Amino acid sequence: MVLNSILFYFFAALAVGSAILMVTRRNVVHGAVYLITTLLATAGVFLLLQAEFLFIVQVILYVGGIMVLFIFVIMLVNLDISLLQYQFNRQRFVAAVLALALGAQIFLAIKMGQKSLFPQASVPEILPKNTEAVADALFGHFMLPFEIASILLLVAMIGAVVMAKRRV
Amino acid sequence: MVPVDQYLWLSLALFTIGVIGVLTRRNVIIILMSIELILNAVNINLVAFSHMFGTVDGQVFAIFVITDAAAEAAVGLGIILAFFRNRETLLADEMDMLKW
Amino acid sequence: MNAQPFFLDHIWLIPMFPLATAAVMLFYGRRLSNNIVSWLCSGSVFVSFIFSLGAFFQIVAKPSAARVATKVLFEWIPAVPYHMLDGRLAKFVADWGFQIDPLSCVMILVVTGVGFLIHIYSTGYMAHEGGYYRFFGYLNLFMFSMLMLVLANNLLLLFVGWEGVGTCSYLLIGFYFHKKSASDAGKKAFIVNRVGDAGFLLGIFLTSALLGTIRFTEIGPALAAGGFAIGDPRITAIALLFFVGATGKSAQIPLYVWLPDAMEGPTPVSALIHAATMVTAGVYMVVRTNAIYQLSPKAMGVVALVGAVTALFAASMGVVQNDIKKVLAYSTVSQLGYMFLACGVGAFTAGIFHLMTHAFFKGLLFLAAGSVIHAVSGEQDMRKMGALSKKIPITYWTMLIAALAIAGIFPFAGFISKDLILGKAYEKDALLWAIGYFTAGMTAFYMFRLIFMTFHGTSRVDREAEHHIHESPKSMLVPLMILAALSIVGGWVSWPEIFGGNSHFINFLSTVVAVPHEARIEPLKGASSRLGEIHLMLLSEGLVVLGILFAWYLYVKRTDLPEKIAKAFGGFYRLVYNKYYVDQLYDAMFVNRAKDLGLALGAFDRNVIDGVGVNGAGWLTRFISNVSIWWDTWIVDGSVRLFAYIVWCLNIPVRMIQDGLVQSYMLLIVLGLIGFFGYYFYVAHHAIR
Amino acid sequence: MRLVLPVLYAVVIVAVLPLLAGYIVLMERKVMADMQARLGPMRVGPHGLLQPIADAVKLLLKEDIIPEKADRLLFWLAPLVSVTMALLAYAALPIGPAFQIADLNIGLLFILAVSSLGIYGIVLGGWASNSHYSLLGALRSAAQLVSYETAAGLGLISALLLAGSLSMRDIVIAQYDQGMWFIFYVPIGFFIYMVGSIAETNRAPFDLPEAESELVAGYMTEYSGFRWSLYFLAEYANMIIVAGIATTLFLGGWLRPFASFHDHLPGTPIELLDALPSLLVLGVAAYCFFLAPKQPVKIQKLVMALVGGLCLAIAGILAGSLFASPAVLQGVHGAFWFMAKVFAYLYCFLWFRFTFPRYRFDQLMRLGWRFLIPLALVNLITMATALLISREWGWSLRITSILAIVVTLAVAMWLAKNDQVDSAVPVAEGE
Repeated sequence: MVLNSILFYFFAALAVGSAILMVTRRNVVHGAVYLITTLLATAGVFLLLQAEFLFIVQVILYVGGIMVLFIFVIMLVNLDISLLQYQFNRQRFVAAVLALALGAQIFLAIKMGQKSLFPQASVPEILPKNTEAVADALFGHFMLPFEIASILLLVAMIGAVVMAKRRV
Repeated sequence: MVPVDQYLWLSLALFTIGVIGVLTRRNVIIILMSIELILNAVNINLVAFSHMFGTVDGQVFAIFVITDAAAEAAVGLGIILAFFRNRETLLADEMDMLKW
Repeated sequence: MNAQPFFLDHIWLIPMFPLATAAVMLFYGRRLSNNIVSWLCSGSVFVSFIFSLGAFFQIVAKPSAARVATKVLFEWIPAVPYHMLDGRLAKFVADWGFQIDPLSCVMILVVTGVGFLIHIYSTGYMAHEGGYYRFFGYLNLFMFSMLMLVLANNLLLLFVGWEGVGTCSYLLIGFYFHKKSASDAGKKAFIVNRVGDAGFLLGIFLTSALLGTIRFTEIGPALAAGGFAIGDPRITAIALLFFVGATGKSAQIPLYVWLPDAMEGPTPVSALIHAATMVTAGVYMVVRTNAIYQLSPKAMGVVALVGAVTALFAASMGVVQNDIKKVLAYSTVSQLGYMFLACGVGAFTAGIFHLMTHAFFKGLLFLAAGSVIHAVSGEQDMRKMGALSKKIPITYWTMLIAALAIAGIFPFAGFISKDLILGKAYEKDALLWAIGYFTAGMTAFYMFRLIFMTFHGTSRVDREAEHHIHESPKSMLVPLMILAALSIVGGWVSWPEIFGGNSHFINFLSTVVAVPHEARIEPLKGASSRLGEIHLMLLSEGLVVLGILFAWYLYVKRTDLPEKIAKAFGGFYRLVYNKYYVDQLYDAMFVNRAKDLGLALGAFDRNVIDGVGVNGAGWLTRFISNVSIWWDTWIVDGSVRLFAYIVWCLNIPVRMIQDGLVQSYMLLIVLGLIGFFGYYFYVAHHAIR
Repeated sequence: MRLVLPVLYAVVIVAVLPLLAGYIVLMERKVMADMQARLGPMRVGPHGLLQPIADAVKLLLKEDIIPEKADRLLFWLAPLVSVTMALLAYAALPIGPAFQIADLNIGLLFILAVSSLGIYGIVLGGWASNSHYSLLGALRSAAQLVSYETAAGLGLISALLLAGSLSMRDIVIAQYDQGMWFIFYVPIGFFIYMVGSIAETNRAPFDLPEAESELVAGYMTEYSGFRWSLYFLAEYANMIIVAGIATTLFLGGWLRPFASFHDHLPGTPIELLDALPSLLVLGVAAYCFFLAPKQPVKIQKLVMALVGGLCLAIAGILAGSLFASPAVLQGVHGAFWFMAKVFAYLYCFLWFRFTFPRYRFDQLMRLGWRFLIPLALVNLITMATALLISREWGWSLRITSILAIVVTLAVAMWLAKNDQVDSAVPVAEGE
């Protein structure tokens, strides 16, 4: 149990730290690498939450798929110019303040609801075998959304192909 | 055992960072990545709650979220590529052609 | 028409060969090598020559009454009805038709024959010039036009050829267009010709208005049908108008001034166009229309007088010229004068006869002169020549033959034709004879002046030119020899009866000359006149020999005398030497006046028409448009802009939000979220309480 | 105890793997030499048996160059990433029933996921070394891996259907229960996975990312010395991984041939087929001893004899385990059979490498997207149908699977025919 919480805080620190770095890096590739780190850390968190399947999906899909796509695109568009430009736009201060305000509000909301909403650590110790459970849910109860998601993916694929073509 | 609210703080932090990134960075790719970060924070929430209630629905939703993230990334990057080919720039505040 | 023999049926091909090659030259010549060019051009002319020979023989084969054949290719201007002067309705028809009879037969023989020789000559002479293909293209174009001229069966088509040769002469005189003098000479020739052409054109109009036809074959009958009396003023008018054209083309007073300048062109051109063929077009035209001339003695008289005076006048100028080609040019003018003299005294055939012989020896003279110039590397001033007879013998001998021929030494060609003319002139009028007689003497004098200055005496050639004096290449010498032979025997085709000959040539031509004419060429009536003819010949021979001797004395024996004489008759010499200031006179009288007129018109155009009319209208338009612009700008647009501005002012806040930047939209979203949460907290707060 | 053993295994693997890689290289060179009628390395050790060690020493002593304009952080990180991911995958690989670090119930997915992360090593390395060759190589390999992972994964799933589990151990056991290796049910799936795995490990004929003749060494151009050898190690580790996956899913993992066919020696628990490995290794040992005296140099004689002794020892272990408890026997023999199959699979790799010419990149992509993936999908569907039929109507799976194979083959023909239509060189639109 101690190991669990140690690991959690390790992953959390890793995720937050590299997220901050990701937002602040000048070089986009570095940013991508830090984002990957964040995602991996999050995957670790998933693992701690006994969501192995989601962990795998996170690693294969997010890290192994989407982020590869990102890095691919980053390498296709040249960076040398953007390295020399300002990295933050004109509204950065206002934006930061507002974002922090929003964060504070959410914080407040959680705080207010904490007592009533989350009974401390009420976790059923024995969970069903995760992968099978997820599969049952996906192909049983969530069949329709699943298919819709697949259609969404198809549309996205076609859209991406059309847009990335040289001459549309 | 880690209490649920810890996960929420984590996701809140990630979410805020993501929002800051989306609002302040000029580079479109980094903006997209920040959006991924936000989605990720949401996922943490979903999984945490699903773990709390001992059901997998949250994870299923997380999977859907990841699917959407994939779609969004594909289309977004496609747009970025096309845009870069035409305008030779990656800066969000130079993409104001809608205005005219 | 009834079937003609082959060559008579295909006379129309004769001009076409040169035309074809001309087209080839002018379109593709640049890509062809000089060899191909010379072969093509000379070859085409040669083919034409063959056809001409064929036509000639087939004409001769016919009975002398039926020696005329016409070939109409197509109707050029189909029948256009119009009213003649006497109100009768006539149809104006100009067909693309060719007519061959003894006259045109002689002409095409001369043109193609001499032309062919000159082509051969040119291949040698122009070998090292630029624009080889251009030269030959023009040359063949000229051949085409000349052949059209002499083969035309109506005045209008003849006029086409007439203008064509004019154009080619302009092009060829200005062949060295980079030399200003050359291009000026070309322009001068063209413009002076315009004057004559205007007259000719008027004559054609008058003809068609009066006779209702312009076909040569129909002019005679039309005259007969019209029943015009001898000396009918209208006929005289036509004849004089035609003669104006002739003076222009054939360089007679007053329009002779262009010919001397025309010597700026390459020598073969001078030989072909300005000695042998083109300049004789006037004579040909007069002879062709002799039916009209014979109806107006006045016109004939004018022709004769002008011819005689021109002959004398030009000869006198030729005496003092130093440029070898200028001398030949003036002698050409005076020989042409002879021809017109012949026509004027009614000896049309004699004129043509002299035309032919003159083509031979004058062409030869020019070619030889060209060979001389070639030898002394481009020098044309006789004062810088001399003692060339040993260095270029062939040129020397051929030129000598030509000189004898033109001087009229028995039995060279020139003798026969010229004495024929003098005889007729004597019959007609003693004064005319005297002029021609004296001119013959002068001719002999200046020709041999030329020979002696060029070939005898001491060499006055520049040192550097001295070294490479050389005989010309074969391609130039062969034509010289052939022409030399022709200028010896050329005259014998019409050997006078008094030497036991029978003038074949004259008889051959006589069918052309209209019948009702008292001055037919035939053995002079009666022994006395025959004796007279002998006397005339002896007289002229004597004078000629005298002239030659005089030339020898002055330019070989006592070379110092000419200057003395020039000194002695200073004023007169200068007058003659400057060609009687005719050019200056023309400048003063016509050219400058024309310029002034042009300037005046220009000034009028600028000030009155442009100034008042155009610019005034323009100014008015601009003024009106300015007003409307003001209205448009300040009232129409102004109102529009006003509304636009109002809208613009109204939507400033909206626009500040809609800045098109994604991130600011996101910012607004966040703002909205914050507001929403704030409201939520507010409500929750109150709910809790 | 349940923590010690895995750590021990991990240490063993990490320790042994480089050596193994080195010897695979030696094997590669030997096979190449054999196929090209040459001898290959003969000097270092008898028949070059010590060549890998020499190579390793050379590599480690080489100068380690970092280009001037390189992105130092990533340049340093990239090789580590790739080698780490390669090694991480071994965690779930069951080398024998006993010899497995962790039996995750998502083992296969885990391996796939981790090995898919290996891309980052390549891509980041190629980008970080800031050279065109490297970048091109990186892009190519990224595209290639992403494309062929799909095909290979689909190929695997056809076998997963049969196994009904993601845990490697359960998969092998399923094959034991059904009494047949899955390769016989889904040969096409196996074929697809083989092609895909060759592409994933950047081996010839799909070695475009490091095509020596085009991009000097692809993403490794700028690397040298130790970092380079890390990449090298990663590549060979990956080869072993894919071989292990194939072995586990299609070739019955650690099972011996005819595993479910038991013929006990009368009165003993010993089975004849289990004696086979020990006899085999014994033969090898004998051969070594027979060769030893023929070696030219004394040291080589010695080494050869040592190798013989090693084989003899292994044979002894194998033979001894016959008489030990079934668990031990399973463990030892399982490891033996597993390695044997892995090496057989790898031998095919080398075989292809020296027999097939290299693909052009567009041909590679066309093969992947237009042929393999559709084929894999069709194969999956037909296999699923076959399974369904055999479940619902009780037909024998062998029949239905054969039918499925026939159908799939027909579709494969059709695909191949259509693919021939436009195999022309594409219009160069620039990279």
